[in-house]
Amino acid sequence: MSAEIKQRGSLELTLRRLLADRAGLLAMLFIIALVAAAIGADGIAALTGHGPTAQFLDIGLTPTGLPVPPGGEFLFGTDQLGRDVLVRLAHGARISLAIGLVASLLAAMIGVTVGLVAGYFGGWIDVVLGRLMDLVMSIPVLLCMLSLVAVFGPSLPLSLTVIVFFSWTTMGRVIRGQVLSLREREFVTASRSMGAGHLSIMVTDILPNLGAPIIIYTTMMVPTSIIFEATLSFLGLGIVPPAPSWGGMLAEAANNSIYMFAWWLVLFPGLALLFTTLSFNILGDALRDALDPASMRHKALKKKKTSVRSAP
Amino acid sequence: QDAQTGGTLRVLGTAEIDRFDTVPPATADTGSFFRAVTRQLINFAASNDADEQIAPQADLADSVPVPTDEGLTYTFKLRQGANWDAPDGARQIVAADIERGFMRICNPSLPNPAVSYFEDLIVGYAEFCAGFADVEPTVEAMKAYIEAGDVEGIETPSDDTVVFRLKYAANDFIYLLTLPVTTPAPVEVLDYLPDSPEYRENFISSGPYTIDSYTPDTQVTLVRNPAWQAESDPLRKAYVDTIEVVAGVQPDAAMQQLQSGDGDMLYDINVPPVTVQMLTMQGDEKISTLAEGSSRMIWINTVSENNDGALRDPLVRQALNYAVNKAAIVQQLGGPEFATPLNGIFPLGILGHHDFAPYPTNNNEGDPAKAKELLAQAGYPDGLSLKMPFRNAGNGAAEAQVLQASLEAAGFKVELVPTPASDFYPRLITNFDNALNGVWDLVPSGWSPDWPGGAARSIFQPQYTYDGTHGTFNFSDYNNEEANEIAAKALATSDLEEAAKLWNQVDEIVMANPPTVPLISQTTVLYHGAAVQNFLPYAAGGNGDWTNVWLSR
Amino acid sequence: MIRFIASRIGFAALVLVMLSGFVFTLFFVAPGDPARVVAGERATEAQVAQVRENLGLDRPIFEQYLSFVGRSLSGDLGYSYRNQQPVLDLISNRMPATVSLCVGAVILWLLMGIPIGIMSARRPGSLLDRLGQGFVLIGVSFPSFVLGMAALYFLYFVPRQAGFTLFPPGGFKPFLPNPGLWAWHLMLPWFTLAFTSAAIYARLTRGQLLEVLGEDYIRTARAKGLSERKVVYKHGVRSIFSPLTTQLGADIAALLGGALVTEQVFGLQGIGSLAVQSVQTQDRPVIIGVVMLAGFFIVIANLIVDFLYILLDPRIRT
Amino acid sequence: MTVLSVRHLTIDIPTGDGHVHAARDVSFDVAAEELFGIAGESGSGKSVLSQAIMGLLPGAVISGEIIFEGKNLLDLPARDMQRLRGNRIAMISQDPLSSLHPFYTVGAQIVEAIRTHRQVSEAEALREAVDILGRVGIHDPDKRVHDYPHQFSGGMRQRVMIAMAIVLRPALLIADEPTTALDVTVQAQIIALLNEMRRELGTAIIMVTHDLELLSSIADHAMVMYAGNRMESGPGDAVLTAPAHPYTLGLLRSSPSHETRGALPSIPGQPPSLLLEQKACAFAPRCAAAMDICRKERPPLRSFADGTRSLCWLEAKASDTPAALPAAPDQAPALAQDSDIVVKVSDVRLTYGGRSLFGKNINLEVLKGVSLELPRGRTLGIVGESGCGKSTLARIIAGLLPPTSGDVTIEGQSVLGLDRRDWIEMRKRVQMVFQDPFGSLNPRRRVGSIIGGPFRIQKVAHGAARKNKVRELMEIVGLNPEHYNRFPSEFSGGQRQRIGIARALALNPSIIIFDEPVSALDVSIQAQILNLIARLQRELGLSYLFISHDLAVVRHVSSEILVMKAGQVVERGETETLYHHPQHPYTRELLAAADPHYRKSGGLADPLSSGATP
Ligand SMILES: Nc1ncnc2c1ncn2[C@@H]1O[C@H](COP(=O)(O)OP(=O)(O)OP(=O)(O)O)[C@@H](O)[C@H]1O
Ligand SMILES: Nc1ncnc2c1ncn2[C@@H]1O[C@H](COP(=O)(O)OP(=O)(O)OP(=O)(O)O)[C@@H](O)[C@H]1O
Ligand SMILES: [Mg+2]
Ligand SMILES: [Mg+2]
Ligand code: NI
Repeated sequence: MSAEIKQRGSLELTLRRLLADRAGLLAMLFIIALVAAAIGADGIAALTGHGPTAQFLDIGLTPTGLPVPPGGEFLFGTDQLGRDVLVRLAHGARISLAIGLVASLLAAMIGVTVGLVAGYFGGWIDVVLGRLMDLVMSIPVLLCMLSLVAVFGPSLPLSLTVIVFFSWTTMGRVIRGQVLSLREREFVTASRSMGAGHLSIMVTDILPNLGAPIIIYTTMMVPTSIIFEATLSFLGLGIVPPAPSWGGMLAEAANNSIYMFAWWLVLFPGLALLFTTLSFNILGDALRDALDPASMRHKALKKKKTSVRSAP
Repeated sequence: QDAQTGGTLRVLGTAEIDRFDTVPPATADTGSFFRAVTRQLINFAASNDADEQIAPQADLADSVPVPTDEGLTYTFKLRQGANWDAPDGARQIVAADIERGFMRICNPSLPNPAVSYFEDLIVGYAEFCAGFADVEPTVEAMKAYIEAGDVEGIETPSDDTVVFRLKYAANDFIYLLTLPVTTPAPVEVLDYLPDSPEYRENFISSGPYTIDSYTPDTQVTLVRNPAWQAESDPLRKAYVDTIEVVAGVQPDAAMQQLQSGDGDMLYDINVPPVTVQMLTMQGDEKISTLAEGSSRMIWINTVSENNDGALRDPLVRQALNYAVNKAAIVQQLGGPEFATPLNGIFPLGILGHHDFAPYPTNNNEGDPAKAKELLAQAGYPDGLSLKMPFRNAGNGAAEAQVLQASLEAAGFKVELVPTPASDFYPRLITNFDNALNGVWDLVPSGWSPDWPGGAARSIFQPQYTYDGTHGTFNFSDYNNEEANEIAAKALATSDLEEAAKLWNQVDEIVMANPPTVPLISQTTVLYHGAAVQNFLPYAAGGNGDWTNVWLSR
Repeated sequence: MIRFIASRIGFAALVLVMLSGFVFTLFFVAPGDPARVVAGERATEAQVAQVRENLGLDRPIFEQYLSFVGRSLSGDLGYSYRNQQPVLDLISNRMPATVSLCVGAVILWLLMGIPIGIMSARRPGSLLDRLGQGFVLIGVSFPSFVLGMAALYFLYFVPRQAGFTLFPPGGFKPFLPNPGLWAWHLMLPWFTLAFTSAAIYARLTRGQLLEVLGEDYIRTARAKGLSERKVVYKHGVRSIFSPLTTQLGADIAALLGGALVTEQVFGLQGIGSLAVQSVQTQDRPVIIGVVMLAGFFIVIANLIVDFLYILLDPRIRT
Repeated sequence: MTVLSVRHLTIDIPTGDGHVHAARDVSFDVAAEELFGIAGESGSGKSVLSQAIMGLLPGAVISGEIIFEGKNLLDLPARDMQRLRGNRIAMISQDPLSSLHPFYTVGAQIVEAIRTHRQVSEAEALREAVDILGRVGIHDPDKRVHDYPHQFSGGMRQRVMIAMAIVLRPALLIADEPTTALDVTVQAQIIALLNEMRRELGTAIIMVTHDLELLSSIADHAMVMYAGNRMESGPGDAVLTAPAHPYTLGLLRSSPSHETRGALPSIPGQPPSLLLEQKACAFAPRCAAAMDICRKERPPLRSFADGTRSLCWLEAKASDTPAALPAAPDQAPALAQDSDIVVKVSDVRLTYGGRSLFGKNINLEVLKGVSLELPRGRTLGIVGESGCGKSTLARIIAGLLPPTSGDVTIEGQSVLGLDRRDWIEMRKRVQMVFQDPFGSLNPRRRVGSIIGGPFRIQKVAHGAARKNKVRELMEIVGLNPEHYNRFPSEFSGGQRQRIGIARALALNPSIIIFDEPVSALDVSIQAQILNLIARLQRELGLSYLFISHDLAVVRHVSSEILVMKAGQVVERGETETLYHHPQHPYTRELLAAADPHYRKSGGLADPLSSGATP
């Protein structure tokens, strides 16, 4: 063993690969900046002297109630109620990020649990859970959301519930597929032959091997959830005003086609949304490249297949 | 440009025309449709002149009659040549058709709320309706009841004469006769339930147009009614050949299609304020306005136990009246051209409106200091927390947020509750239990009278009187005997100036201990495509008159 | 094989029954009073009660559900509360717009997504591939309504300001008598609806094709002396049909959602806007009908996908 | 006549981690009708080399010359190369399962090959396809031509591949491990077929394999590769019987068939990474005969009288210098004499029931009444072709799978129907070592916790005590205890199998079942593991069940052998007895297939007729 190469830990390797990916790095930086902006939203509000819900009827609106374009007082202009778009954007980041992260984490948890149980036990459990996933996937999501909101009224928890309810299946299917092949692997038999029980096998043997898909798909689910929330807000089914969310801001801009005159109302939240989802998508791709051992050797050549459920 | 006939008028709407039959309750927008396919004794002219818009004119009647018998008897002569497009050919509309029309209003299957006006007024009508209510809501039973029945106060001495006898002299009776619900009914319609699919299929027109095809929820196509004779109709010119009323187009998209020439007029869509300003900025001149007597106000819940019944305290309600920034709402709606701050219950253009300010503030911008003072006086120096649901559609959210901002400045913490448009009135507000249980404290609300002009009755009665039944637009069962008495006098006098003064008193009495915060009188803004000529607002339809425009493409 | 088909159809039926139960419960257990909506905003309590009785809303929920299921089985989805028209008619009246929109969008996204994916996969790492990847990322990151707004602004509003009409701002024109007008009016909606999915298909195609191109049988094809075109198109692309079909099946549900948003933005008289409107007026039979019909289409589409899958893959077929 | 002449071929493949030097200065000639063998362990560059000749290595940096029929293929424009491919040079690859397009019928695929190079009608081409399928021994070719690849068995698919390759009568056929994925018996048929084609059509064949045995029996010329280098080349006989290079010799010695008993002289260590630059002899770190110069300078190419050439500093042939040999560990296994029976399997049957995708009931009887006995301290070998039920049997004995009927007792206690406590106890007696050293170790867990897993599950030893035990075990199986915290992926195949063995030893079992423990390993590594297994048995007095499809390996380790066919035991006996006097025809067939001498003489009666049925 004289010609031994220095061995690196897999975490270190992953990080090195991730950092070597320039786009991924940029995406990560953007997300960090965004999180900072969300946390420091009150700071931005203090800096500009404009609260997120403060209406500047005199300087923020024309006498006939039109918003004013970006300028010295309002860097990103004002909205139709004379509020500072910049400040609202920063505050909106909180809600968008919170929804994106919480929804994808919850969905991931459900997806992983269901996928793991279905894939591991197989048989009728798999059939039942598999059919359940099929069922959820055959529900016309937006229509149901529409009806739900009509019944219960819009609220953040409802949006969250709906997003989670409809997005765990992708994860569930991926995990199930992986577990189906993992459980046939001999290390599972080996564990069994040591006397390990089902729970122990699922948690200590199979789960660690799902790290890559879990991380990748959770990351990928964040932008989908953010877009989903934005779409709901756009249809007037999102969060309660005057709290700002990006989707809500865009919906307000779309309302009455005001954006055709006040382009800044759609440009800034639109870009924020685009860059955020883009960053998470790029980060997801980068993580996939870094985590997926299959892509280690032929980095440029191989990309694992994905079936992404598109956001409406 | 000279008038020209022909062409297809495309009218765009979000919802479809909700009623083909004038009897069941319909939205105000349906008035435009009824204008094209039905005629009433009295109607309005389409006009750009605000006064002319609300002046009653003879339609089926050959003239607007002067009441006799101290205002208790109205005798109408019917215009000859006004025909039904009956299945067996054109047939003159006769007096019996008028009475039949009235009889159908209180049918037990789909009655019209406007029935109460007539029960109140026409001799024997309440009795007729009480009997009708016990009839099985089937075609046969209803038909039999109508054919056998008679309303004492509606007499048909000859085919071309109708006489109405009233319980008291009502100065707005002529206005009541402009309501589409008073449309005469041909004998054939008794074979169908009101506005049933069969009714729609066998539609009998009396206007210049009739229904050619109806694709539910998608499109109604109107073509010329062969039985209609132009010389019998002074109000409708019927220039275009075909009218397509398209449903399912969202307001923004509809506005765009109007601008791009894919559509000509709007059906149930009001031009959004922002769009108006954008259009004005671009120098677009195809904007017109129409005062229908619409107003917006905040209703105050005076029956709940929230905040230990704080809102029952007149001081608190007065504080609310001081707090609100009405100018900001006007600004939101596009400025003084489109809205005016309102301080009483009767909006501009309604007999009874007067310019007074029980709770004056500078430029109507609200007076937070004064409001806080009153609040403290009432025992709430730390302000109050109030729940305010709002209608989550159109301008609702913007208005609610503006209100929230000005109320908060005066020490009211306002929690906004977005409510789907479909739920707002039917489920939340008009359900008295919700008021009693304190589900809401304040609600922004709007009201348009059932007819324009002398419509104080249609504002005061449904909103500010309580006769023991809940579920109307009097959200917290407001009632004031003093106001009621004066209102009764105002209705019974035939002297309009006298009536106006009395209504002013009513307004002042109500506002002294206000159940609402009046916000603005609103003007409806209308818009049309470039091809549309002679666009004249029609007050009872809330939009341009289809039967008087012509097209030049 | 027969058993397989039978079991798939059985499951499809089960899905529909569960869906109907779900929707029905949602609407009938939920508060809210359609009778009040039908009776009109100014109706009195007594009048509302009368309407409620006329609509049969005073019967027990379970009874209503059973009669609903019974009727649905014979293809009768009931009548609208609003205009008493058969729900099925209402939906089929709105069908042309939605079908035009969806079918066109599907074709457009396949025509965009697959070739981009193939181009990317043929030369991974090339400029073309990078452009393709960029397209993919932007595509999956854009909410479709923002895209619709952008399309309206740049392709309709800006040209109109400049004095000419590049594309109309939507509005549905029937296919006959003027297919050109139909297509012209649908251009922006198609593009809006297709964009995101095109990106997803480009990504999927690229990934799958790259994987396939690494397979042994592709080496065999090359070793036979086939031209690179033939290797990629005949041997490579043939193998990605199955995963693409699967994705297509999964996309139907999303497609309907996307159509709903697109119809709103472009003012198309489709089923989506019917649904929105029915929700606004609490016209429950119509909402239930639309949801059920959408579910039905999704289920049928997935059935077709299952069968296509068998057709496409001889390993399963024989 | 030289068909192909490769000169100083060097291949570098750029990857994310650096350049893979897959071939370094490789030269050889192949004549018409010749079978040229290329041997070497996994990763030595054999496939890369053959793909380079086909021109199927896009992105690789290739220098040197590949002269085919007078033209340098490396200079040829892509179009011309494409015209040669399939037409003049054809290829068959290792895995017939994945080398045919699953969505096209075999006929279509052959027709496509024909019509790519020749202007013939579809019908004409199909006739030719049927003809050629018939000639490679497919029954009813006119019907089967319309079947899809999945409807053929592995051996038949390989025949289809061959048919497709030879249908245009190429001058050169490159066969990259054409038989590794097949059973020994089928293997022999394919080789025989190739031989026949070569003689009949005059095709030159390059045969790539890691099976030295095989090469020595059929190759006219052979070349041995190691880490991208051509270590030795020359006439097949010479290279494989009297090798010049110590590496070749080491390989031959490590193959169990040569030493009947005792420890195998294995080559220590493992092959170098191809990412590293090589300045000296690539084999030097593992070479017992290495000299100083070996580690400093690139060795010269030496030619020997018998035509062999060797890339080595040794002047004499390795086979002639006893010093070059690693000292063979002496002792013979001390067979335990007390023969109480530890494992008793009586009439075990197993039927897999189930339903296929389309709902057909499948009742697959995998084991049809197997009985066996394993005496303490002895090794029972089990051989049989793929799918005959060996692994199933192993699982049943280990208690991981309940049999449909029959009984298994271990040290007198039945393994069936145990409750949870007894089951855990039972685990301490029987352990298993699996075929795939990659699959049987959890890639996401550290070696320490893998080996310590049994302690965790059985709740023995904690914390430091457990860690010490793990270190002990690692030392026993020859792993560096310092590597406690690594992941399995950071170990070589051989080391991984040691980890697997260490884990099996953790609970001090008395019986270990080896299910093909070395079939995934190269010979040089295989020998290390076989030696380890033998040592452990000696030192710990373990009883083994040893499963393999490789008769030579089984024969090397077992005292007694059981031959299985289609779920039944067809023959059993003491190793040597069975080997020398096989009773059952199937055993004979197996032996014949495995014996190089049988192969060379084409000993199997009719290689074309016994194709497997789908
Ligand atoms: N396309 C490629 N890109 C990068 N490296 C490669 C590629 N193909 C092969 N290699 C590397 O080249 C080396 C030689 O591989 P090759 O497949 O030729 O080995 P082999 O001798 O055929 O082994 P085996 O017996 O396992 O088939 C290996 O280290 C392999 O990882
Ligand atoms: N879970 C299962 N369900 C159904 N059939 C199975 C299952 N596992 C194995 N078989 C079948 O049982 C037979 C014997 O399998 P087994 O793995 O025991 O063979 P083997 O002799 O170990 O083969 P190999 O040498 O390929 O490992 C095969 O035909 C296989 O297809
Ligand atoms: Mg190889
Ligand atoms: Mg096996
Ligand atoms: Ni050497």
